[in-house]
Amino acid sequence: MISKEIPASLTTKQILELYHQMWLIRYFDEKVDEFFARGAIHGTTHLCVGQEATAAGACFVLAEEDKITSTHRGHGHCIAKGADVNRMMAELFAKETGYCKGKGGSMHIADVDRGNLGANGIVGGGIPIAVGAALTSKMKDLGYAVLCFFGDGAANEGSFHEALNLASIWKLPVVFFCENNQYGMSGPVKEMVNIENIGDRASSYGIPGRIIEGNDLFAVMEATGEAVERAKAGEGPTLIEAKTYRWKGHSKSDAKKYRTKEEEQYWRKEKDPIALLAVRIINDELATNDELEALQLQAKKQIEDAVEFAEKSPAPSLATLELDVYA
Amino acid sequence: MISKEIPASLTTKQILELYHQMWLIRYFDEKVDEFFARGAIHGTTHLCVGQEATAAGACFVLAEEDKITSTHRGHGHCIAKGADVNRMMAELFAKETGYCKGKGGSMHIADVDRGNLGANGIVGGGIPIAVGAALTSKMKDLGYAVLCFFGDGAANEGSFHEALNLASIWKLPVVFFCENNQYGMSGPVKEMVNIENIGDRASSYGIPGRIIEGNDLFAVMEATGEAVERAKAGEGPTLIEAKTYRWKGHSKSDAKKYRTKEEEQYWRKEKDPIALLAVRIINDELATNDELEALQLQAKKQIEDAVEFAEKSPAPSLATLELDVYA
Amino acid sequence: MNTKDMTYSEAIRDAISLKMRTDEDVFMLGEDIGVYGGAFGVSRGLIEEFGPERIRNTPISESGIAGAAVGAALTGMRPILELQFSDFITIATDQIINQAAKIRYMYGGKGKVPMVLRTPGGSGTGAAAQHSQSLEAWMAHIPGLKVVQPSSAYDAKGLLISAIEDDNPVIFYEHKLLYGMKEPVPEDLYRIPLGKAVIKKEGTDVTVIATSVMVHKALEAAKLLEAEGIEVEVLDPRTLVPLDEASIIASVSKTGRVVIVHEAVKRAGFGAEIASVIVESDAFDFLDAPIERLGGKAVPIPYNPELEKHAVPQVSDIVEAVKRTLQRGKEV
Amino acid sequence: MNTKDMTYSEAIRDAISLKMRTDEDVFMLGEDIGVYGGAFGVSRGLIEEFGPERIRNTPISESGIAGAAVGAALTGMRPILELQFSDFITIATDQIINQAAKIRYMYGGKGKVPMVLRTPGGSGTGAAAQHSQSLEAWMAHIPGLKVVQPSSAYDAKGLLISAIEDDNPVIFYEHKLLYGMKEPVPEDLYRIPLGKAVIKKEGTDVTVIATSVMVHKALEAAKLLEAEGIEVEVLDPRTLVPLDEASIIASVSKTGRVVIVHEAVKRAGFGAEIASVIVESDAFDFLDAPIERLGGKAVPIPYNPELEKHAVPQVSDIVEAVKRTLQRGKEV
Ligand SMILES: Cc1ncc(C[n+]2csc(CCOP(=O)(O)OP(=O)(O)O)c2C)c(N)n1
Ligand SMILES: Cc1ncc(C[n+]2csc(CCOP(=O)(O)OP(=O)(O)O)c2C)c(N)n1
Ligand SMILES: [Mg+2]
Ligand SMILES: [Mg+2]
Repeated sequence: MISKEIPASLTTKQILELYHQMWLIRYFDEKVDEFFARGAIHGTTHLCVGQEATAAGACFVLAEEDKITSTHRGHGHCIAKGADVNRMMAELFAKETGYCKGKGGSMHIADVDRGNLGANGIVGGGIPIAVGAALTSKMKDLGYAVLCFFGDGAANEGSFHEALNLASIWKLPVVFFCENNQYGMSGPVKEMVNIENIGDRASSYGIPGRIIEGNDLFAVMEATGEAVERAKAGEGPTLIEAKTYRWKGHSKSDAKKYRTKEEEQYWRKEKDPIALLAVRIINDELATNDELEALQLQAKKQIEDAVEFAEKSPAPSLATLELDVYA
Repeated sequence: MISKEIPASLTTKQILELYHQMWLIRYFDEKVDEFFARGAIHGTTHLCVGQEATAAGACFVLAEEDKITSTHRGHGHCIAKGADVNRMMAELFAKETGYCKGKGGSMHIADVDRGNLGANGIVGGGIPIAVGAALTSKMKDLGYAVLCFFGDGAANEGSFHEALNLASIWKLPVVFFCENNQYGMSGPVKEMVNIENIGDRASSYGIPGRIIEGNDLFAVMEATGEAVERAKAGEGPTLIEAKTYRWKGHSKSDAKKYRTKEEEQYWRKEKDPIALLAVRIINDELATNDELEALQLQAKKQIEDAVEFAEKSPAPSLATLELDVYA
Repeated sequence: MNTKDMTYSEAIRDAISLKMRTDEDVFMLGEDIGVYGGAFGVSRGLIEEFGPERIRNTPISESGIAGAAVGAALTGMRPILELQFSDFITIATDQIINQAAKIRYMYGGKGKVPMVLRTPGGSGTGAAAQHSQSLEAWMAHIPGLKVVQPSSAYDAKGLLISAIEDDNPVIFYEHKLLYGMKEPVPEDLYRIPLGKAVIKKEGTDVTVIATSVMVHKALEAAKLLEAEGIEVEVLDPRTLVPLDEASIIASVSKTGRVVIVHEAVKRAGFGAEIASVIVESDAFDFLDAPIERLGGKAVPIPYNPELEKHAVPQVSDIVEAVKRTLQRGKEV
Repeated sequence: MNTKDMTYSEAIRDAISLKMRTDEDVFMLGEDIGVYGGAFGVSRGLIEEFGPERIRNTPISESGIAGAAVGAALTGMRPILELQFSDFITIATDQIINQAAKIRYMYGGKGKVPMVLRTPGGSGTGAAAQHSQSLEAWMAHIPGLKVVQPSSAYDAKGLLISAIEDDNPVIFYEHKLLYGMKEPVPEDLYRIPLGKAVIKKEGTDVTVIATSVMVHKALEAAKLLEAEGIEVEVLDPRTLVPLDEASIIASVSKTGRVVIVHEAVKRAGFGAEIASVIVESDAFDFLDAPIERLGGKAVPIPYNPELEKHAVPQVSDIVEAVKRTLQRGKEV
């Protein structure tokens, strides 16, 4: 597989920024994995290594005022929507400087002011929330769109159905973005639905459905861009299904008995979204291997700095325990 | 409109029984309406006058061991599945001789032993229950199918989505029968979904979808018969959407502001399911007008008897209040 | 302020209109709230005044519309969500208790969810088991929610205005049997603070703490008992969260005897919380008799009207409980 | 009977296997219960023994699978439904409380719904607000449900077997922190009746009524207090519905002092019900001090481990409460 042609509207600078961002996402989650294994991060976490193109590509087409809703597997979305990796890492380290002051952890990172309406610990829980955020945009004529991430597994929750129907009849500016990474925890999408593509469910709501290569950054950008435009033009929602794969286990302690090593290798070797982008960049002579490596190293360094920031940050004081239950 | 050809397999006796049954359903609900207006029946009730063909046609193709799940608008389903109108009426009169000993009322009539797993006060609540009943059939190899009634409004509940997906991936012997009577309470289906046919939602689950004239008894029988056969053959569920219309208001006290008199008249005049059947019977010379009238009168009498039975029946004693919370 | 005779239902509608006229961010969503006027007629006329954008009729999708309210609230609106029967909270529970109630805390104090969920609870209409529950104790158990249960038109209007102006998710329990009850209500906008109980009748012998429709039964019982020379104080907490513990403790400390009565099932009902708050407080030392707690029987609400009536406390039950507590007090 | 050291988790699995081997109608359904072995590994190995028909992996559709369990139970099966976290009951609430709990009553005593909903509750694993709740009080409030909360491997096995054999819907609350706890457990099938409390430690000075993981904290507290000469009786109700009121009242009547402790939020938690049952009973007259009730703070469970720990009662809180009640007793 080779990635799509680069859209003419993109500058080299933007492409290299995206390349850097995808590494930032990958290193962030690799680092979390490492600290988790060591017991330095507790609780639970869900890593998006291997899925960097969906987060980076879909969020790239958003304006700053656009909003996203994210999932339990949300670090990538968060970074791509412009979050500070220091504060993200600090949150995972349960520190006061974290996005949630240490109260939320991996599954609840949010940055409401910057339009990240939050990860969600409830599979499918964010989908109707995205609809509500889009309703605000429409009712107040704010012009923003909402990008709603969810997984293949979430597409079997009732909330998916209710939310898509609502958004469609109200013609709301929302893009439903399904990251189909082939499994909902251990449940293979092939066994959990009896159709080929989740994107085809769009027809139940009278909205367009797109099925795309989720590991191809430019395919993601193109489909999402079009959907966001449609949304902002008042033409209503779109359902996008992006085929991708999670490299790691579902969360901590996953023996991955539900899939084969061969399958994992195929996705890692043939469909690594970062490698695909690198090949395209080199082919198109937008940067040298050395330049790409420098971006990669820069990302690595940023994550190491984030860890340092997190480690040095203070823990929240016990006095905060009962704060912020009410506004 | 004229109804479909009569299937060759049907005997005249069966057809006349169906004609009689449709009148029984209609008179039952007309009588309930009357007593409700008088205050002799309390609580709430939802009448299926005008929708007799779906109940009668769909249940006709069932064997005795097949099961149904019903809805808040369930008197017709119940009668068509063989319930005793005396005990039904007694239930509405809140009497001890009622199906639920006066504890359930209109929205909870059930006859589990005879395969009526119950009406349901929760819109969409019965759909996953039907799936479970079909699962029993499959796991115990009992050979029965489950006919699951629900409305157009219920098709927007998450339970619809989850249940159809489950039934499909497990290839369960269940038929999802949507009575699209154009409104969910005051919500016009045209505004509440952005698609032409609810039956088209079948494609989201990889199952067949049928869209039929719900006021044409033979169309209902044919589609349901085929779906039940499919179910019993182990080929999984079918979604049937039957277009019909409720003549009465949604429940007690409905000013029906959400629809026009013309629309009501159209359905009453042009699409009365009983009249359509009568025309076919007369055209095919299966009975005379007098014979049909006799059947109608017989039904009327039965309902009057049911009222008498109900009125004469004792109320449940206060001692039953705390009985039957647990098995 | 000018007052006008208003039903409970009209008072609620009035609160909504007054707020919607002055605050563009306030809007309503729910099933059949448009031309139908809502299952209990509360929103009648509102779509004519405010149009279908702000009186937003929804499909039958409780979890979807609750989530839409959460998302709208989180981004700057002040939605009023109507659920036709409070039993249907069971379909929207995730959105209400995992999302709305927790978002601000989970996010470390960022974001807020100023929404009101209005919904009628209670039995007495023959609607049977799935349309007659009183599950306010559930909501009161969830940190992050506020829970309101007005028992009169006056309270309903003032509390609803406060609820709409509150920056947190508020569960506003109406009662089907109260919709038609009338009393003089100020025509202007006024507020009753959340967390302030009211003494509906003063008395010295025993405190009856009652909520929602039971307030009226308690007042009836008080009248009957007055004839026997027993002075009952009737206290209505009005909001369960925040709970006005101070007023409860003050009244109980004064009378030394308590009967708590709600319609919800007694087992694990909110009455248990009130009883516990009392015995944990300094009022314990003033108690001259064990607390009497009345609540619904441990049964689903039956359809038959006589059975239905007996599934929840009646005036006579309150009268007897008051007498028991006075009697018991004497023995000790 | 031969016993074997089993973890709580193994004891649960053992109960399931034993029943599945002898009763064809028993089967499991839930998310990831197949080769994955369940979110907490409880069903590990079961699919290998019983196959994918009877260890039925489901899509992520809590309301659908709960409804499927109800329908299967109503037609003759005995489903064991696993929800990965008890917080997800919020998505299946209608099926559990409007359908499963009420069907038999609504239908006038026809039909039954013999299903077990197994699900882990509680905090302590850093899973934060949406994966750490303790909502057993909700279920205990609903007529028609039974509610079980085993605190040990032995209890878990015996109670689960009774739950599976029960003809009613049973909500079986496991606790994440207990899964790894070991004790000797009989290898054969045995039953602990639903509705029977157990005295986990005898004592004479004060009764600590504790549930689930708090039983262990109470036992630790008892040990510390023993060193100071205070004899604590630790009582574990084991099932909230039916509640063994007789055992509770007997113990309290003996000691005259009570501390109630659960992890669930204190406000409107089940502890309030227990406290109320005590003060309404004859034990009231034996009370030498006000009841101490400990429960979670009114906050969503935070992620930070220190905050998380302090959101729910600790051993030291129990020790202090016991001392307060002893102190208070003396003053009076
Ligand atoms: C309502 C709910 N059910 C189950 C879970 C447990 N759980 C967390 S993530 C997950 C899998 C989700 O699958 P998918 O939507 O495909 O997202 P992915 O993890 O593959 O990114 C499950 C079952 C949950 N958190 N919430
Ligand atoms: C979960 C739920 N939401 C709302 C209601 C109130 N309600 C009862 S029937 C009804 C309309 C149902 O529409 P549809 O499914 O089309 O059935 P119909 O009444 O048209 O037969 C509504 C909104 C309910 N009973 N349950
Ligand atoms: Mg997935
Ligand atoms: Mg309809």
